[in-house]
Amino acid sequence: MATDPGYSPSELMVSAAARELRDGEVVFVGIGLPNLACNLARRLHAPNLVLIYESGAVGAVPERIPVSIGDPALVTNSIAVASMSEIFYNYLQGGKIDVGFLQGAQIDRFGNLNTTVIGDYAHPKVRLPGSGGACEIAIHAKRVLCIAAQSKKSFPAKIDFVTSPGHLTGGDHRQRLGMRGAGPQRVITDLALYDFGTGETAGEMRVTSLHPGVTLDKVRENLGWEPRVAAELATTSAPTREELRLLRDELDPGGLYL
Amino acid sequence: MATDPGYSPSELMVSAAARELRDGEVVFVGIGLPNLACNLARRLHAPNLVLIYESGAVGAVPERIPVSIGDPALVTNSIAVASMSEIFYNYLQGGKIDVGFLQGAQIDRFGNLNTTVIGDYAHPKVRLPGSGGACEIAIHAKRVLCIAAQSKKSFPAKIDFVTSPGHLTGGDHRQRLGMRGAGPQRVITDLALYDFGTGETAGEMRVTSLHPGVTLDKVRENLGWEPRVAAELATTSAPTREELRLLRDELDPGGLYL
Amino acid sequence: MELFLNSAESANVNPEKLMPMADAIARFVADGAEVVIEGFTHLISFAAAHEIIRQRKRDLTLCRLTPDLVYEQMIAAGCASKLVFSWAGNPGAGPLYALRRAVEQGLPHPLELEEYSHFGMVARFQAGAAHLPFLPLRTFTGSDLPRVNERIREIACPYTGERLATVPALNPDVAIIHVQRADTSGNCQVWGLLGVQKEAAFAASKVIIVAEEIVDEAVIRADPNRTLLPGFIVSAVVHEPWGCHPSFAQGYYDRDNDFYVAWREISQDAAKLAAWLDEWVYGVANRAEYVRKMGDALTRLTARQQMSSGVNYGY
Amino acid sequence: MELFLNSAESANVNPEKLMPMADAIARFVADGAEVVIEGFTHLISFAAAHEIIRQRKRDLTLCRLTPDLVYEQMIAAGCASKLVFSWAGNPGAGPLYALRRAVEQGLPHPLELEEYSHFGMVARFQAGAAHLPFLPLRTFTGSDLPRVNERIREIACPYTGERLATVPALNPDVAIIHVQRADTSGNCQVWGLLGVQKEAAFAASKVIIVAEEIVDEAVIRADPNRTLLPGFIVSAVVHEPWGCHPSFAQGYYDRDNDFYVAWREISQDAAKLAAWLDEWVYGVANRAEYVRKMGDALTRLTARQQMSSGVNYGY
Repeated sequence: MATDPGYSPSELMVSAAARELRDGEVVFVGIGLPNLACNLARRLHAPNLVLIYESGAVGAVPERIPVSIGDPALVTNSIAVASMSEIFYNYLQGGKIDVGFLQGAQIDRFGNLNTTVIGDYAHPKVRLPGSGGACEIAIHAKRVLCIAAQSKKSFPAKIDFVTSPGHLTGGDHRQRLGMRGAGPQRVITDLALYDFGTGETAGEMRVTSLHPGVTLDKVRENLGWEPRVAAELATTSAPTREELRLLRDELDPGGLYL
Repeated sequence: MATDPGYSPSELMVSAAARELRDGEVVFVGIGLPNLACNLARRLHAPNLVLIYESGAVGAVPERIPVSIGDPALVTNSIAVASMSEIFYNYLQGGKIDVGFLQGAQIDRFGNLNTTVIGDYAHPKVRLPGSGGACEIAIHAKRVLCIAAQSKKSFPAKIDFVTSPGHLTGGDHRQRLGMRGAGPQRVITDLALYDFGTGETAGEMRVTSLHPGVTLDKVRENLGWEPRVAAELATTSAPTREELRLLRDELDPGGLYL
Repeated sequence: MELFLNSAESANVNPEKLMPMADAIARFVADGAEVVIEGFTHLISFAAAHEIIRQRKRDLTLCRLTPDLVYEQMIAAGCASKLVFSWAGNPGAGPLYALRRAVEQGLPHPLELEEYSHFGMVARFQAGAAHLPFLPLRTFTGSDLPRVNERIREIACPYTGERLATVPALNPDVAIIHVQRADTSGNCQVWGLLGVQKEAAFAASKVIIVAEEIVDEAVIRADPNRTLLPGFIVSAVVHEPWGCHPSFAQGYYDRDNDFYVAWREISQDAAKLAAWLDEWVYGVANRAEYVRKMGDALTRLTARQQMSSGVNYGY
Repeated sequence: MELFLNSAESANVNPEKLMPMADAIARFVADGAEVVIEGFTHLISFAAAHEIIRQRKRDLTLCRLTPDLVYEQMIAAGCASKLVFSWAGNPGAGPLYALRRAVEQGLPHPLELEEYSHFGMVARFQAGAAHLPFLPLRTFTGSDLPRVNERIREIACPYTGERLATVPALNPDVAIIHVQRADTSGNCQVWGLLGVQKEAAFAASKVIIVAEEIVDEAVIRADPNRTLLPGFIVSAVVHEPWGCHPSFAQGYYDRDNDFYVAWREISQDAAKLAAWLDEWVYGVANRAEYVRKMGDALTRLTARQQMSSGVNYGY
């Protein structure tokens, strides 16, 4: 990352996340980068994307960038407002959500996420916010996308607490526990893209694409374990001019998240 | 019942039922005589009576006599519309209903009600409508009032099917099964009023009042068992002139139920 | 176990949801299917029921709290082999005689019954909507219903130890829901009595929405708190004004009580009922023709205006 | 077992429900009580929280999905000994530092935590509302949460045998619910985000309704499908315009995001937080005074108009 590529790591992450979304899908989305990714996809290749927020807004079309998951702009002109009981029982557990976005203070090689504590639960070094809806999103969304800036600290060999299950110990561990959702399918960091492998190493993060200018060594330096690497390693496409224009001029003109 | 008393048995039953209701109570009510009793009470001593119909209308103030439990007139100008899930889980099971009205094709001495079949369940002589909400009203309403025209057939020694539990085998049988509602407290027939006794015979129907002109023998002739009788037997007050005026001129001018 | 890796066929990119009733029934109601036409006294899709009769669907399992005239007509027409229900009467007007003939005499052919209370049926739909295999509830205690329905069971509370009744989830193949208004994606709104329609729709594999009015999506978005269902769980949208008669649609037309009362005599006599089906169901091509045949009843039943006020969704 | 023979004290014949916040808190929030102030980002009664702080209530068990600034202020003021929750952050603006000081360092005194996920909390309220001792739900599988909270348990489905998680009912002593409008009996209406307020209110022994506007009963009756709660489950009605600031009330005023962002710095420093409480809570007699102190913010936050249309309730 010697020369300025003309976009920020966040812009690249948002662009990469947006490309994971297919038109017509129903996405359970929080604020920040996932929200930007969904609204970017909606302006481009996925005009029929349905955005659902855990606060109850269904089919939200926010006129301004939402600063909270319960921003009033998510309600105005939305398709429906659901109670939180409906959101969790009928929409999420009912199997109506195609994609869930998750972030975490810690993520391990199986995509398990910690948003609860750093250190011991009873005597935490840092008390984090907790699950919110993350645990059930991780279980029920048909697939999960993770977005996180990469570092040895945030991608350790072992996380301090499993708030939200990824692939647990890998393989078909999720299915054996009866989970319908397929779990994490992609991790999008500021350095690389990952999938969760196939065959014997299924359920474990695997580098599939390096961002422009990023080396595999750089990825290794910012990971708490030796990563699996896809046979054919791609280079992540940079954000297009149109993507950058939408992000900067329309979706986050104040640069709140980018 | 030699001379015309100036009112019909139904009018007397409605008037007697209305007097059982206290101002401010929340009543789970069906159509027909219970509906008339509630609306009569609301015009007289209980202006704050809250009428709830299993269809979901809460605080209904029907402008016309409802011909179905889901009459649109129950919704217009009501306080709230609740989904049926809310009605049964939150209102009824949640313990918010003071009084429930029940009727039955058969009722036994303990106030158990049959609205399911005459004869064997698998090969019924007569297939009746079934429970509807009656079973849970019988269990959860803080107290239950029963209205029924009396005959040996409708008040048999043993009913063919217990759809809705009254006092089961009497005594504290309900409480032993964990029911919070106190069960049937009054039976109002076209001949007499009953309570459910006290002490050793608690939970069993007891004649407390004979309607004007009705003898105890007449009551016995229309009952499938030898009834218990209160020490001080009263005579039921006839409907007042004002009650009759309201019933005939305002509440059921077409004589649909009276 | 179904695994959800591909969420390909999302219902909300299908531009072809708006279709005639005949197409919706042909596509989404198969012989032998478990079918729900819900609506508690309000918003009952008689239009769908009549089309099912016309298409001579067979061996259906019909689920509904109150079979009402709508299922009685389907049973009399020979569409059903099983009924799952909680109260089977002609509301306010007596018994359902044709249903009784099926149960008591096996005419036109035997009808299996699976019987709950209203609360039991509500909990079954709610469990189905939530993809739970069961829900606990406090009812049936002391009743004979569990004796004749082995699907009513018990569970011990893991906290208090007390025993609660349970009912199993109901997940029908198709739910048919009539609404006051919908857009062409199936986003739909309802007011007045709500019944169990939301739960029934979420519980079903396919949802057919039948609407008094088809409106622009902007009408839905102007009042999102009125929305019953989002379009992405809806498979077909049918425009069918007066589609609930003799049931009612708040703000559109009143319940036709005269019809419910008259039905008593019709249903008492199998021949009369057959003649009625011949005239009003088989004898018309579709709902529009039925409505034209209603004639003066339309005027008698049309709702008077009592509009609510708007609320402010601004911020 | 409580037996329900006398239903004497029906809340809906009490003509004295309308009262100042100070009276409602004094009467219905006791030291040591289990208290719920709900509202998911929307309609959070900061007015009630501040009055609880002013009345120096102690040893409260505070239950809420998202403690948010509202509980952080109460915790910092020393009102709480226990927190039951599912997500503790400053939404969109970082951690809750004062809450962290209580958990990590026991300041101002130790705070016991009982922790669920959002779904878990929602199910707890729903079970409480329905007078069920528990509800089953599909979550927590593979998570460490059940390891640190023994109230998260399991049950076997009586139909399929599969194991489901359970949470116990939550039945708080009092629920405080802010609404857009209520009548003096407590019949109240809400639009925009609904959160878990209905369930929390039905689950509670006492319900305090705080309203932006007190309206005539006729306003409620003109649109019964908008009603959140019937008055007969409500014990007190408080009129408190701007009672949710810095949270919002759809159609009345916007979320004060600047405040949430500024709070980050305030909560980082115990002394600054104490000074803030001195000025904005202890330093004002009531909410009206707080609102006067808000000054220009009122103009900045006042909602613009975007009215919905009415629907026809006629028949």
